[in-house]
Amino acid sequence: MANADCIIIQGSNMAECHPVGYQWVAEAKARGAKVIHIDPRFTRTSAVADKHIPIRAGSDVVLLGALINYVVTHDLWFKEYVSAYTNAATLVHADYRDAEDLGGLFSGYDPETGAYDTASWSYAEQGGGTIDDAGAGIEHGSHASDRAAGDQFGSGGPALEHAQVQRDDTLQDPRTVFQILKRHYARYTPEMVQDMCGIDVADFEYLAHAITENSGRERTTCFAYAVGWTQHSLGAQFIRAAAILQLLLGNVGRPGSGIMALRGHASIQGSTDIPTLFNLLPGYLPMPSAGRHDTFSEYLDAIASKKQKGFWADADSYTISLLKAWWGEAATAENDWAYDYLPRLTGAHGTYQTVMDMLEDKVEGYFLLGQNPAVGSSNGRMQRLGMSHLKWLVVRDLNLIESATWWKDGPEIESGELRTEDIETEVFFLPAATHVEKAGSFTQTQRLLQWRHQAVAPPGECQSELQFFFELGQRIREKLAGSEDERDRPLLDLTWDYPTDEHGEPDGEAVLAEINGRHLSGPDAGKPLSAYTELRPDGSTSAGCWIYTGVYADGINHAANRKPGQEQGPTASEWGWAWPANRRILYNRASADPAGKPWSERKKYIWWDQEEGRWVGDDVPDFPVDRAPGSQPDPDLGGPAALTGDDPFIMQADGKGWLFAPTGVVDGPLPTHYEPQESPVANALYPQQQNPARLVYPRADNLSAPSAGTSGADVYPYVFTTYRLTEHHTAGGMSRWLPYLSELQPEMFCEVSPELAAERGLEPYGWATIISARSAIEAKVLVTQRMKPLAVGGHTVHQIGLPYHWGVGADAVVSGDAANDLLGVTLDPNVQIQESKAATCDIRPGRRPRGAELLALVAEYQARAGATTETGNRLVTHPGAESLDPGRREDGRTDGRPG
Amino acid sequence: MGQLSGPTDPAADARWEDQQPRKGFFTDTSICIGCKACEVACKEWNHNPQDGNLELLESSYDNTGGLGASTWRHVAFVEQGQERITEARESGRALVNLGMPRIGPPPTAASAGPDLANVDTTPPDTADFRWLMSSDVCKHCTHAGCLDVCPTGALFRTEFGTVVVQDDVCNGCGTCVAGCPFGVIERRSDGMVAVAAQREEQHAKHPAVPNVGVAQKCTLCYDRLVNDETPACAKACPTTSIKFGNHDDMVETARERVVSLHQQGLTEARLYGANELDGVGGTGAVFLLLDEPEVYGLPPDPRVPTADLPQMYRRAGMAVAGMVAAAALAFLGGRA
Amino acid sequence: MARRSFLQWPVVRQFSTGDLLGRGPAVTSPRTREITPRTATADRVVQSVCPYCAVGCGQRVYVKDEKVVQIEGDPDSPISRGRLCPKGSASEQLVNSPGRQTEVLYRAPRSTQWQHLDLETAIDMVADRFIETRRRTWQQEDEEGRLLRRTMGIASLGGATLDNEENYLIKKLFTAAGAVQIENQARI
Amino acid sequence: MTHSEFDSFRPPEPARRRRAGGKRGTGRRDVGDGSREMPMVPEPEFTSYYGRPVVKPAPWTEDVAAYLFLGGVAAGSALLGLGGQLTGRPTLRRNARLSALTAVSFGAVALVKDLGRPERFLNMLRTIKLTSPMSVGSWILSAFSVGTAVSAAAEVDRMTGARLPLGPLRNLLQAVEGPAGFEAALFAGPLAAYTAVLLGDTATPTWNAAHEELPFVFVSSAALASAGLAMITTPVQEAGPARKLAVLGVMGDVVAMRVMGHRMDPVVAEPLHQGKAGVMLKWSERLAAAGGLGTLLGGRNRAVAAASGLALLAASALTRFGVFEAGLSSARDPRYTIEPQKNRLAARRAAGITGDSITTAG
Repeated sequence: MANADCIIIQGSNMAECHPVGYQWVAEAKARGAKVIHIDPRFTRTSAVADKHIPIRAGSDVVLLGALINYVVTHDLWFKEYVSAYTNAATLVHADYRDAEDLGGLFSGYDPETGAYDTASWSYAEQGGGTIDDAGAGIEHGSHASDRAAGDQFGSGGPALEHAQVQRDDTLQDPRTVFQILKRHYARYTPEMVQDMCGIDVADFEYLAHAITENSGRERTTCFAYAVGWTQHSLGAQFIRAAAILQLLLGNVGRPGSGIMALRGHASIQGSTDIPTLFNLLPGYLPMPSAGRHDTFSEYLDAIASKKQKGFWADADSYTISLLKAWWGEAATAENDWAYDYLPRLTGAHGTYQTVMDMLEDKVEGYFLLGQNPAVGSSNGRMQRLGMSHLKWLVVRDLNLIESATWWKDGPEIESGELRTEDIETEVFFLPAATHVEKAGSFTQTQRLLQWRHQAVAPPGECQSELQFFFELGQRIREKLAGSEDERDRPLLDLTWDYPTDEHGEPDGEAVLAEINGRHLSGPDAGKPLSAYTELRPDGSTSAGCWIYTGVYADGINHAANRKPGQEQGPTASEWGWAWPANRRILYNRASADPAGKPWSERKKYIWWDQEEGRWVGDDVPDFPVDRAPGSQPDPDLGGPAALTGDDPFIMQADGKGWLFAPTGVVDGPLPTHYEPQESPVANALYPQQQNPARLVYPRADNLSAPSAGTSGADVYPYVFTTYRLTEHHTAGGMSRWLPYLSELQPEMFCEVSPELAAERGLEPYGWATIISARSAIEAKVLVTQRMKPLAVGGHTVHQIGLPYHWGVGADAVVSGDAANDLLGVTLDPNVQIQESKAATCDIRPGRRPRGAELLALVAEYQARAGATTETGNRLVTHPGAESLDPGRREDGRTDGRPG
Repeated sequence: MGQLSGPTDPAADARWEDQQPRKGFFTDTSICIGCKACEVACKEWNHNPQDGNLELLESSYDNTGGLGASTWRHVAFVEQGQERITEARESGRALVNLGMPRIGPPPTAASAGPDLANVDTTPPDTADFRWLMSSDVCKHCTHAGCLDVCPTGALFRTEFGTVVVQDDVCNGCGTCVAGCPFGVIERRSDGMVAVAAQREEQHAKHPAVPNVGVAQKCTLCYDRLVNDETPACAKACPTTSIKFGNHDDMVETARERVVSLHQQGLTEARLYGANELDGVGGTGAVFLLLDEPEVYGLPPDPRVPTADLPQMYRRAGMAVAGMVAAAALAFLGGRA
Repeated sequence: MARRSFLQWPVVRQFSTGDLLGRGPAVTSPRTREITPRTATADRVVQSVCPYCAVGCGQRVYVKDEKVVQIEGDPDSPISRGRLCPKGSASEQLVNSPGRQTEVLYRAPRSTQWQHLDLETAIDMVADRFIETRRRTWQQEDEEGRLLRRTMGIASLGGATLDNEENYLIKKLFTAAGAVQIENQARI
Repeated sequence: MTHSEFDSFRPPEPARRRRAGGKRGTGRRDVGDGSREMPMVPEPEFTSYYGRPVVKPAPWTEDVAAYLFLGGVAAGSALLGLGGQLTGRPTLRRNARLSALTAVSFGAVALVKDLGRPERFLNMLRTIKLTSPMSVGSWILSAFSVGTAVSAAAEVDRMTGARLPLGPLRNLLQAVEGPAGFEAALFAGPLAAYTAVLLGDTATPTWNAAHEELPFVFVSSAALASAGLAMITTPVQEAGPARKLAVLGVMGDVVAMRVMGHRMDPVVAEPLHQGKAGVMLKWSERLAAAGGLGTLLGGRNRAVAAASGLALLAASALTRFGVFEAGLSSARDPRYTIEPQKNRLAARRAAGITGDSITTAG
């Protein structure tokens, strides 16, 4: 990032949320790079940027689309890069219809299920047919929410049957990706940006100039985003839009380029790589789904075709090695490597679905591991009421967080909805160890694993998660020992034997070694693997997470590598270990031109050394190291062997960067602007108001406010957006208990513009009550010019900022109302992340009422708005869509769950 | 005897034999992101207690208020509109046009400084709004008011030229508090704050507040300096807004930085404390500000009171003489 | 002794050191002259990583008498170069916070109070409940006879602040037990 | 203010707690600088950081003001005592010596009580710091106290008919009594004046601005107070010098106060005329004048003399408390720090002195 010439921070408040990471931006700025911050609020990031451009929350695709349009129409794209490294020249299926033609829907939309059949988005095959999503046929007819496509942007792209595509290198064919893209974004103009985002044309021009002048051979622009993009009903598409722009400008795989995700938790990357997520197995392998992955071969075919290009083609090796790591001797070729020990999904089983299941008494036991959903999750009331339906709850944390104490001092006790004496839930609070009281690795946001050594033993009865789960597993296995029950086999056959120290703490390095994997047979039996390319699909290797293979190469814990940064080059490859293969920039083959030469001396990174016959440079090449630039291997080879010398995107099925996503994104091959679930603005681009593929949950406890153009929209006239402050950490479990952090931001507040304060009679630093269709909270009022009313679509849109760190409880040093209580649950269909960055509300002076009167206030607003479970939950709002979708149900019923 | 005012080397003035190069901070507020890491790192290192009543202080994101006995680094937050930005730019330009003599050898770039008369008042990317952040700290003055008025020798000048309170000596007379022209040093009260009743038990668990009743302020991490370590705040600062080093280098760096900002048209940039001819003989902690000092809560023309002490003693002498004379007169008038 | 302490009287030292105004060496106390940072007196220094956000800043943990006495940035880290944000700087307080809960607590159904439970008992109770719930809520097949092999009665949330090794064991154990509703902050 | 029908269910709004020590600004006058957040406040006449003080007031309670007063009484009494000693006025001598000891004892207690760590009061004699009026004052006070204590002890011994258990020390006491009276008187003037330097040598705006005249105010105040006390305690026959001293003190006090007020920057002088301090100083002048007139016109009448003495004592106390209070309030309001400093900086610049500003362009 420090190498960038221009840095666009959008959807992130980097200086506040990642102050230490911001040093690299500061350094780039000191070297002359331009830093532009695009955000609804003027934040501490804006304060040190060259320019702040206020934007209406949730309108980012309009802006990014307009930038794409600007680049294309002004002919500013990086021609050699785009033609060689992206799928711009690839032809798309003849049946494809764009959102431009269908009023905001793409071809293949099934209103019955609220989901797309993506067949018509696929590439045209060389023979004239189409290339299917491998195994995609089975998917037809499944419900939208039944498909958790998963966060696969961590590694590779989704599967294609093979990679023999039709191309038109002149890019003139109207079916080329380039022409489709050009048409799709033609109406995303600066004027549209002004109208939808509230950004005036001059500011847009400034931004467009800054980006395009700082892209090309000599210069690069970098984007940084965070949850400001992901937490939307079309979050994945925000990132896709930026990726398209960056690919067009040649800003991927090069120094100072790319799209940097700024993540908020120490190991949030690690917990996706080795997922505590329902839909994934370690290394982005999917969890098997009933109906799609009933047999092992179905499962493997669905991940990747052997005939496609790139490293995903070897998914069988990765999967079998994982099953060997887990079930050892019990995993044999005969039993498909114990594939049937894996439980099956039947839909989305994400945290919000789980909470709704709790409310229906389907869930009995719940573990909270360093997480505080009573404060940190959307629709907090639903979370707390859900927990009150549990039989038992285990909370493991450092402090007595609100999720452990809601039964005696939660907001529902105060409002009278719950009575402590009536709550049946058993609650176990188990004190956890802090980061210095256990050894282990975190994976940071740039995929770097760093080992932490244990400094001291945990105090009192505190325990690490490692020890707790090891002991729990042992205890369960002891209790089940001798069981003849077939369903207990996976537990009893599990490899669950780790060396422990005198306190009973398992050796983290032994676990890391298992994750890394080892040879199980042959001359090297027992030895650690050194690279995932050594994994074999014959049971001779094991690896708990294939992308981490190599972290324990030669029996050395490379995550603990600590050669001081000042003694190394800029990539600092001897500090920690980055997956895959200790590579610091992914797809870095793209830093050289098709002939293998650096695009420019200034941006030199990886290049082809003709004499040595290999790729060399500052980093580990992300490419077969001896594949010459001009190589044209037989495409039928499949896998890595099929990559041509200029296919830098080695994890994509065709080796190219995807401007157009023929598969893998469930809500459209091209990012398209839809309004948030709740919006005071009508979608000026399409008759379709919201993302038609979003996941909605029409429930009385999850009502949505009416959007622009429907009656009652004026009841919740303002947009609010939630965010973090530097001084606190998420739901506060690690900050509100610390006096030094609490004193810095002691009270919940809301940020409003002077104009809104005047409009609603809000007094500076007095109290205000904020009411959404779900709840009402109170906050102190910060009246500040940092909040700017935006002129959008001919009227003024006021935005209200709400930090979400506070919660109602008695144990923390500071407490307050939780902003997340205001939010509803509406999810992005790709990754099932909720929309918490934009919703609507009303604000009024004074504190909120207490007790039952609080519920009455919320109900009074709901009644005034006419909000019912149907409000805002019609998936298709485009009136013309009727004719396209004869099967559409009258009630627009779109619940993710059938019946 | 040491000097009471004017340029001097303070450690030499205090007769240190093993004198070290004078240490200081340069706080460049133009790159401060207001994260307050300095405040926390300082409290962690010095075990300073929590400060304040845990409520919003009605000053943007600043909830610790100012420097005090338990807050030795303090980040100020100032929100300004376009009018004020223009004024700041103008006042900065006026400063340049004063043709202030530079002290010591001019910095390399400064001698070839830009002709600011021709610089556009509206530099690129002018905002109609800005949010200033600035981390304040003890100035470690060349002529330290607090030190000179301290009756016990609790406050002393270190071999690094910094000013430090010895907790074990101070008897809390409070004279230094009034002696500081920057309002930095403060006597620590119980250090605890009024807390909600339900938290009393929890607060009872807190370790006892150290050094109650004793004057407290930044020590420039004297205990770290003796071990050649960087002060906690400067070490933590994510963007190097707080720089630490030899005072001469700090002043030099500050001068270069202000020149570079002027060249970008940011005439509002100015230095604070870099002039050894000022009322305190220059400060050990130098700042780059983007507006008038009082905007950040700094005095615009501080003068160490001790500079006038000889005069005060003379006047007091005259008064004493007058009093004795009056008494004599009263008695000499003969028996009544 | 008395003689030595008289010579140590700062007034005497003011004259003996030439620091007549009593500003410097004349007035230092014995404690001041012996001052040493606790980073220097620590028994050991352990390299660690900040537990808050995902930047992954390096930390050095100073331990004295088996207590963490200071946590500060690790200048060797190429990621953070020794710097920390306010949260990272407060890590020591996270570890030693007086508000931290270090005992097991248990709340029985309908109870209004916590009670203390010893750790062994607590883990045993959780294991029993785990097994019981798993049996009670087991789903072997779906209505079309396809294999499910799972329980929907046990769920988990958390992991983004945990170690890779911990997440690995969690995922491994829960998956083997057939619990699929395993989630973390990545989706919140 | 009622905002909604649900207001009655709102919890009561707790009264705002202000932190002790005045971390927070009192006035809102400045708000437009750091504070675009408060658009409804009138434009400022000067800028500051949210109205917060720039300098900190000394953490002194009124004990210190009491000490200023008592120290003055003691100092003046010691002079009267010496005068009585030299001019053969035994009653005056005795009463003055006892007054001096009493006043200085209470004063010292007040001073120690005001320390943050009273148990460390002896550290005051740890150094001799000429730059520290507090240090110098501590030595003065100590020296003064020795002479005062000895001479007063002799008086007490005499009053009790030599019944103090002194043994062989009695002779010694009687021998040093006279020199002790001299010694105390020698330090009396400095004791009365150093407190003015103590206040003047601070960054507290009104005190600092008063540093030229404050010594005169304080010695005058000491003189009139001690004289007033002597007029109360001592029969008119022996109190003649006290009456003269009182009149001289009143003249000095009134003149010095006036001069002081005039020579100060008008802004910094404000606290002397406003609020509690203003009231006290106004009454101080009135009482001083009344006491002076009373002394002049009816000083030979015991009752009038006593009443005048009381008025003078009150006047002196009010002077000390008033000046004390004015200083503290000047420190609490940033205006008194910022405006005069800006003015003097501008004046210097206007005079062509541009090299001594703390703010520089490079």
